[in-house]
Amino acid sequence: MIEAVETPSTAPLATYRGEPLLELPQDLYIPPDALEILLDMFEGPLDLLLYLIRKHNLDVLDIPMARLTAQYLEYVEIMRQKSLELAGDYLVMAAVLIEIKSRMLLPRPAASPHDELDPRAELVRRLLAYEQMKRAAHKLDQMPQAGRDFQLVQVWIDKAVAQAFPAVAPEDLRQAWVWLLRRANVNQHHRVTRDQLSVREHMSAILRRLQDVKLIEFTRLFSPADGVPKLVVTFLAVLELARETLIEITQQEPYSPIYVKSAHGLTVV
Amino acid sequence: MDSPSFDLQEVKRVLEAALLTSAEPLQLTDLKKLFDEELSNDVLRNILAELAGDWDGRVIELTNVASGWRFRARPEYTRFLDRLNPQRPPRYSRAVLETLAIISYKQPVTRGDIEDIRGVIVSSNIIKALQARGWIDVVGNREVPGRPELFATTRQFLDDLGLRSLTELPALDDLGQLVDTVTEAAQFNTELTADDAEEPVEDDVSPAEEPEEQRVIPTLN
Amino acid sequence: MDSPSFDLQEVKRVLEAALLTSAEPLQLTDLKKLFDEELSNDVLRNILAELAGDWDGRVIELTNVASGWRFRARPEYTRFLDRLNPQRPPRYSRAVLETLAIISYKQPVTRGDIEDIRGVIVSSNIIKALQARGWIDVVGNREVPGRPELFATTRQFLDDLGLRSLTELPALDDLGQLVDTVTEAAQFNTELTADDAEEPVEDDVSPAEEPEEQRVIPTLN
Repeated sequence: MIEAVETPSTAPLATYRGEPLLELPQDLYIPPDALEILLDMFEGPLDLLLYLIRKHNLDVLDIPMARLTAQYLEYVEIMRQKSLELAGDYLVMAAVLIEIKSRMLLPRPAASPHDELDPRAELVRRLLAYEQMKRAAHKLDQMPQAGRDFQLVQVWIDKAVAQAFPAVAPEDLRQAWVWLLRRANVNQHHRVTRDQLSVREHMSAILRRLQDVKLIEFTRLFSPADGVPKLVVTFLAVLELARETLIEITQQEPYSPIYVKSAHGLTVV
Repeated sequence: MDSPSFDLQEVKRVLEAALLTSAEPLQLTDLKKLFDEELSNDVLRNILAELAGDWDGRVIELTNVASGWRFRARPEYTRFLDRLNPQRPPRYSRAVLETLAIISYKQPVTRGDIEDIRGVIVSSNIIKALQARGWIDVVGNREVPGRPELFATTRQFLDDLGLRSLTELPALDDLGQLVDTVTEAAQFNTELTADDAEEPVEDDVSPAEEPEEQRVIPTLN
Repeated sequence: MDSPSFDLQEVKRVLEAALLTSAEPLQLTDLKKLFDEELSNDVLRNILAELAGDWDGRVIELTNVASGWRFRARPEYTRFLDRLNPQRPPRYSRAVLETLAIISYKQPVTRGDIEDIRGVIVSSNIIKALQARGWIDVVGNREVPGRPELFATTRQFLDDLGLRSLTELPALDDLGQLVDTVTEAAQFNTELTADDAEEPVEDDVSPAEEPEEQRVIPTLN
């Protein structure tokens, strides 16, 4: 292979043209139309060589290099005429073949006739390695494949029953606040402190009650059993709601019952 | 075509194979394509009915839905199969989380309040998504021009987050380093909530499962 | 879990429902998740074997592939089902198949390795087609100049071929045998030229039947 590269790529062609075509055996001749179809089937020079070897019942272990090379070059020449793109790989192989052929012509040293490595050995190794994979490819193709040779079972199942909602943990909300705070446009008056939770929770609760009943007696918002802290928070909630004009607190006269209305109810009525 | 030259059992098997492997429901017109022979709708329907009968009482059943026939797993197996693919729950976008955080910590708030804090328009999809989830609702209107709706979190929000009360939301005081919001008022209020935390939940929507708690019995509604 | 408190028939039905509805093969570990009870691998395997037996001779069959267990329609129905889905995976060209074979049997290999064996440049379209199919992927780089990518077959490749492991690939013809098969191969090539799709010659090398391991099986990544 390495020696082949050293051979000028123009050399095989020149050599080829120097050789008479008449040397080719008759059965190699293929009509040009058929050849075109045939060429598409070759996956490269190794494939073509294998074809030639098998077609002519040549012995892989004792390839007649002159004959094979001549036949190969004939195909390459036709390919060259048909498609220049193909030529690259094929020309390299042509060089290899010619190189092997010429080495075979050299007289062997009588000293070690058997130790001498056959110049064809590497080519044979490559041909067989390729043929092995070529056959493996064919076997793979014969295997049943999902989608092509058999279909997979896919039965419907209703999964809409429990649609997955995004999960939110309390910590996510705190994180969301951190994002908010980090943003430049956070205003000072939006400070949040622990207490406000409690007050604001009660504010919401009071508003909720007022949605259903438009009027609540002030004292009924409180339950003494709740303890002082809760009473204070509820009271703060009422005050805050009043301050935000979300509720209206009314008393007809001193010491009469105090009533709490939602501002909403007030305007509607 | 005159007499049924085809093997009905084989037709049934082919139909079964087609229905078991098809991702979509199959119409009668689809099913006819399976065969060289021309099968009438009646013949097909009879065979399908027979096939449905074969599967009666098994784990999947042959059903005829609007877009055609298909096998489906019986609903009682869904709970098992859900365990197989615990779909990783999707996550809310930052916009949704921020909106939810503002409503949680600042309630009741209007959309305008949220927009003031976030500095951007709050898409109505966000509000709708949170309402659809049952986590927020409208608790009133602020008496200003336009009477904007006031949003607050719901009982279900607390339940879903495993909280008994909003006071159990993560405290925000330790964010003082980020923005100096610490005032004396905050300090005062911290004391307030210290006791408050032990308090049972004030709930007007009473969950019946805590009988021993001396909770506030809703006196109204 | 001392004695099997669970109903084995119900376990089988749940397994059946799961396998019929799953788009992907299911491993034993997946199948265990279906149940509250802890089922041993042996128990599961026994039930799966029983289930496979129940389906024996019917239109679909339970198979065990690299990624687990799954149902598939028996190949003889494909010719009918193809009429419903005209676009099925193509038969690959020899160039693609040879590339795939080299990757399958010699993995991990670089593109250069493939080119050495095939004797031609491997077009990147071939690699891309096999990657797009999910049959090969890059498993690393060879630490030589240029750090070429090393390709290997995927689990999906095995799944799609109905194999549990690479050891189940058809055995390679050994080189000595190739030398002796001159006549046979000549015949093979002649048939090729005659555009014979059947190519029966190849089949006399019985796949996977040969007990002597005269090939190098790459361990599955």
